[in-house]
Amino acid sequence: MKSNLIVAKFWNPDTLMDALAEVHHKGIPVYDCYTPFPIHGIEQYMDIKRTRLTIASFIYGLLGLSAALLLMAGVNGGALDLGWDIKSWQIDVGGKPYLAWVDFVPIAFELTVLFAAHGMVITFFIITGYYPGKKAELLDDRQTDDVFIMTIDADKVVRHDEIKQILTEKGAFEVKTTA
Amino acid sequence: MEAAHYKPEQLNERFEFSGKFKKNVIYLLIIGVVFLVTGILLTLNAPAPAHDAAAHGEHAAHEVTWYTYFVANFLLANTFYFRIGMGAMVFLMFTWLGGGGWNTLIRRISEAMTQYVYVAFVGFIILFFMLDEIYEWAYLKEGVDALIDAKRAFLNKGFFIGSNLVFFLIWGGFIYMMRKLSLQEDREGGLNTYNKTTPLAAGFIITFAFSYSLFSIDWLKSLEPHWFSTIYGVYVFAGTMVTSFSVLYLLIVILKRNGYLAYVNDGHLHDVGKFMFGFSVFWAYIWVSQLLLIWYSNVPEETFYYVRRMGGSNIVLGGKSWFEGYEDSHEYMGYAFFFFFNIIVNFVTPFLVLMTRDAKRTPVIVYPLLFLMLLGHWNDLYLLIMPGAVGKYEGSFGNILMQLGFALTFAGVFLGVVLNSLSKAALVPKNNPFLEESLHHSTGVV
Amino acid sequence: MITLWDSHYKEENANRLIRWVMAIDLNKCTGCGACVVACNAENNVPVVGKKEIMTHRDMHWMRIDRYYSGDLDNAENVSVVFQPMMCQHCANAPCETVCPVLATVHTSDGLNSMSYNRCVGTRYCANNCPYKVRRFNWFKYHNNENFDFHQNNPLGKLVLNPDVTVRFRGVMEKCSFCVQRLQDGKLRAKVNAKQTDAGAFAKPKDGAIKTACQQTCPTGAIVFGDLNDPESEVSKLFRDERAFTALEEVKTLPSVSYLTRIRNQKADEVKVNHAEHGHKEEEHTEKHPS
Amino acid sequence: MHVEAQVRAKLLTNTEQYSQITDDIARPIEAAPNKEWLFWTTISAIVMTVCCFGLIGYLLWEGIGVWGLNTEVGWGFDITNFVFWVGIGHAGTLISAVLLLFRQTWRNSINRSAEAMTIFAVLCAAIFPGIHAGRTWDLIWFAPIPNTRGTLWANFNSPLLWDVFAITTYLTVSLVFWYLGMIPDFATLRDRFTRKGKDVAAGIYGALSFGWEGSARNWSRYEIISLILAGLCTPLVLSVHSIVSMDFATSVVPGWHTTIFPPYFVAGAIFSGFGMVQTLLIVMRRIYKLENYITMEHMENMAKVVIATGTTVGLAYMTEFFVAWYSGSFFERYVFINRAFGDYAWAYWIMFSCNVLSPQLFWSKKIRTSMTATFILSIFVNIGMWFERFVIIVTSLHHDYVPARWANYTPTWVEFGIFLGTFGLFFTCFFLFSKFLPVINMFEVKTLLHRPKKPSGIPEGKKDEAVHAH
Repeated sequence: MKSNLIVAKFWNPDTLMDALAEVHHKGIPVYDCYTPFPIHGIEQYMDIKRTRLTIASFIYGLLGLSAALLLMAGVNGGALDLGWDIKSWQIDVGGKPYLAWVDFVPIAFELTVLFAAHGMVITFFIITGYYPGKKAELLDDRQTDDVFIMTIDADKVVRHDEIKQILTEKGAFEVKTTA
Repeated sequence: MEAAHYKPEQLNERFEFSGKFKKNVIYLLIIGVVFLVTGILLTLNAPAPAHDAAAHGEHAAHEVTWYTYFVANFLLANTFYFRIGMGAMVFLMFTWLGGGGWNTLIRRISEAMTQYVYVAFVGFIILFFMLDEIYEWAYLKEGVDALIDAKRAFLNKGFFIGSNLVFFLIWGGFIYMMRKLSLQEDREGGLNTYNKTTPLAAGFIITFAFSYSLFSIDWLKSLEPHWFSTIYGVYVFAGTMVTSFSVLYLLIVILKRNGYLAYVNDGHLHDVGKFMFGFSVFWAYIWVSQLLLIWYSNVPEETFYYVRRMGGSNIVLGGKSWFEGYEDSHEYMGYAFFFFFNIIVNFVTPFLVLMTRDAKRTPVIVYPLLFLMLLGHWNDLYLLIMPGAVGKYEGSFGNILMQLGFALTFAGVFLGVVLNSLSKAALVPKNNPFLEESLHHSTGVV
Repeated sequence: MITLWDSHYKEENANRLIRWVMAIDLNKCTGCGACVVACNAENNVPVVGKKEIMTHRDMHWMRIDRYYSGDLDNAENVSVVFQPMMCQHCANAPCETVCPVLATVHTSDGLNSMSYNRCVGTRYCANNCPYKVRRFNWFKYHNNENFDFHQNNPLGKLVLNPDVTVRFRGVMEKCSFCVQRLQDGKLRAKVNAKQTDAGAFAKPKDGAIKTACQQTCPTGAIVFGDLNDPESEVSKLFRDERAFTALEEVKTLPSVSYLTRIRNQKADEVKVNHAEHGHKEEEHTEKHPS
Repeated sequence: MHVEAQVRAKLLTNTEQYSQITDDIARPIEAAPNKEWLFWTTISAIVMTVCCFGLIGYLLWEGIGVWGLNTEVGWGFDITNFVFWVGIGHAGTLISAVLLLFRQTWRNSINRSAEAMTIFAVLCAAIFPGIHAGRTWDLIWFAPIPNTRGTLWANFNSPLLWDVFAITTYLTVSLVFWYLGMIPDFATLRDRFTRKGKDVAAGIYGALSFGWEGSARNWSRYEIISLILAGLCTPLVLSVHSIVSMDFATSVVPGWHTTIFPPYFVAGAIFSGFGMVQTLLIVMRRIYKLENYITMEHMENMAKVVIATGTTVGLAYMTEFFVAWYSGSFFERYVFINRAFGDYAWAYWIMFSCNVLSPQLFWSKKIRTSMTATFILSIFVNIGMWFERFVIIVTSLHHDYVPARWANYTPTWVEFGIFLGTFGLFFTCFFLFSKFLPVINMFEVKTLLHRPKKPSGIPEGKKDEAVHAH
């Protein structure tokens, strides 16, 4: 986490939202907020763009679908040849057509979901930088319990005292600057 | 931003069925009737198509004439618009049971849609007199077909008409009660009507589930009386819901364009869109389940149904002898196009279009899709009815015109009835306990 | 035949490929059971003992089904039809499509082949077999104290057929049309055909190969051969008007045809006779007029 | 702004503060395990070890013959138990995904334990396809791994292979969904243990929490991927039991081959899953004193879902029966007559009364709100749904096409033992979960508290507390 942040702590999400609205209205850029649970509508005050993870998920899904169809059509249709003697040829299984497209539906669907879900979650962890065992950088040891925090990058704003004043007026029970 | 911009007094608005709306409905009726009559005249003089040997085997000849097409198309049109009304009722009752409050602002439109169901009952009652024309079990004498005879206890006119009249009474009764309670709430307020609607909804859903599957067996499945499939009722139900949600979205968009429903926000549209999306996927799930299970086992007593519908797909998919030994299935080849058209229009297109959040809340995008989906589900119903009712595929101009005529005439009647009943009550149920919730409705981030 | 599947059969391959089929004349079958014994001996079918038989775990590849008709309360007065039943080697075999590991597939000569090495023993194929002709190895039957029969002692093992695998525990087995004999006959035919072009596709002469059950049948009820050869004896029997296949309505397209039993009976017995042939009759009434 | 209608019941009672929620949920984790918990966990673990692992070892050593199966009835307890457990494993994802999409907020306090139940149930289910095979050690051949044996990869036409893909996808995606939901709660526990100076616990929960700190930017992404995962899980949950049903429905066996199976199995799965959730939650809310979180409203809603799905299942039974008659097919008609009046009629009628008739009692509000009655009825649901699978599998197989090969099936003690053993496994997992993981989703329940708009400003008492805390 960045150092040199103006940190304001609140007891109540509504107070935090009031303060955010005020800060936003004054044109002061917010660095980030830390809350125990997601607060709806917070994005509009923080200029958070809608994540493109959904698009990523769609693309992963398409990948899964193509992988599934290529695998099944390749193996059952007898077109697959990976070299090293790994290849397929057509086998008569119960008189079914080699490209039994109706039978491919279930696996095609499952692999689509498998790729879309896992791909998206893995991408989420990559872009957020979370990983197992990562040490959390906390501003307050109650921020995952009942404390709502707003931070402002002290390097990007001037007149720190005035900002601190606003935050205190808006109900922050503690305002400080991290070093 | 989610919130819609409206003036408080708009919450008291009423729909007026006059001027442009009335004129358009009348135009629709006129065009429809003209098409219908021209279509009939064209088919009247066309040479009667050859006797459909495949469907009826060595049975007594049943000649397919313009009248057969007329009855089949009548059944198609009546069922199509009936399903829209019925779907609206199911939607109302389901959301009620699920504690959904978001749809309060659009519930009067759903209510108006249900009012068409009474008209559809009349259509079905007229069809009672035409059963002989398209239902094999109705025109075949006993002793001709052993399999049909084995089902005579169910497939006979007395039971058919009797059970359907009971269904109409039950459904009509529920719809009448629902509408009455809703209007009563407007006048009286309080929680009295709210408390009464809950048992009504539960009762409706239970009786509906049982009666609707029998209804679909009666009117649609028994067109091919040798064939059977246990999922059939669910399939018809899935199509019902998609059609109904499409029409609901369409009506909201039309009314909004004409200055009504300013308080209906993107969130409401989004949720109706979600239902369209969800039920399209559900429909596809049922579609593929039925096809897959029958295709996989390849037992002739079931597959002949699909041979008729996709038998010609050997051309589409480059196969060779999909109807080996089933010589006249090439006469059904025309259906193969509609069969694949069905899944593309009713699943692939809505799936891709409605997938994103923005699309569902942008009427400009959804508007063309709605018509496409209505066409698609007309096509779906067409595939359920035609191969059984008239046999082999016949794509003459007259037939197409007749079908178009039916579709437009019924559309005119449907819109007339729905808009008329919409004008009978306030557009906003002002005493509904969920009104505030619906006014502040937001779908959240997704 | 109504089907949704594109057929794998190609007319132009008829000269090159064999399609092994069997015809069984129910008129000739006396139900003696010699074929069952022959099959056991030929194919190393384990003997499993009374206790296992009582829980329906017999391992015979062949069985003789009996259909009774007439006055069923009076055992003296029933007429019986014997139907030897073994793997029907269906062209559209329901067992094959459900096997997850491709342990049972179709060969180019029309056999429903079973590869023991590949089988993992899900028993799905046996469940999906309408004729119930697949047998599962519930235990290890050889070298096992609990099954102290011929496969558990050195002397008994001497009578095992060296051409046939002794199956291990947990795999499925079934009639193979004596595939060891078929392969042997095919190779001999190829060797005899010398190095000609046609040699690669040389077929054994009709009647040169006999399955164990056919060889043993005292009345000659079982005929085996190549259906792709229109002159073979079995082809002629397949074209016989008495020929029918078992459970035709399931559309498994079996490679075994039965020739229905005909009896000369007095007029008042005709009704009974009719019921007896119900199997075939039924197929005609149940056939789907559509 | 979110507005809540007055007529709605409160989903959170007697709770005023966010920290109170944390306290309540974290209490069982912090407390030393009590004697009752130790007793039941030990019992479960013993049952698991002896009956599940021990008997499976015996089975693998001796062969499938130690079960009561035979040539005709190739599947019995094994696949019945498999479908039973997979079915139970449906409620969790349904509650967390489908109800999330339908904005049913009552799911918030029950989703965590329902999802845990899902995962443990699917684990139990996964045992059976594994051990039912004659050669369990060769199951790797199910995997479509490139090899040099020609086309011997796997048969993509086989419903059993579809199952492998479906169950794998379902298990892993559910696991990810469950874990993702726990990450913020792990962070809460981590910070709580840090405050209390318990470094080991803080370290473990810290490692599990992935370094979560509750940044608004990540919350925004987190919420969207949760919803997308829910969107993916919804068709997934439908597909899994549909594919399981296709094990039967694709066959040509009368009584198995019927097209309604996919939706009917899904309805049955939800039904049985909710039955199990009811059973577990009634016990859990009592032991952990969670009545404020799992309120009567929750219990009633679940009862209503049980009525709805039970009636749907009943509709499917009747449809099957009717269409069997309507088909005019000799075999179809016979198999259903045999089901209701044949050798296994007792199983059929147990199934019918437990699944269709007894849930109808939930129409009465008195029964819905009585925890004793609900508990008993939920057990009935579990029994009924087990018998449903038994009836479908056994009655269809034991009398099918060829009368010469009709047979009955009697399970052996080994089959009963392994079935009991999976309950040991299930409850061991569930007890461990309820002790060491937050049984209620804290952060989602906190959003419910947010609803009643509180006056802004700092409560005075809170301010003092804050000073002391620092």
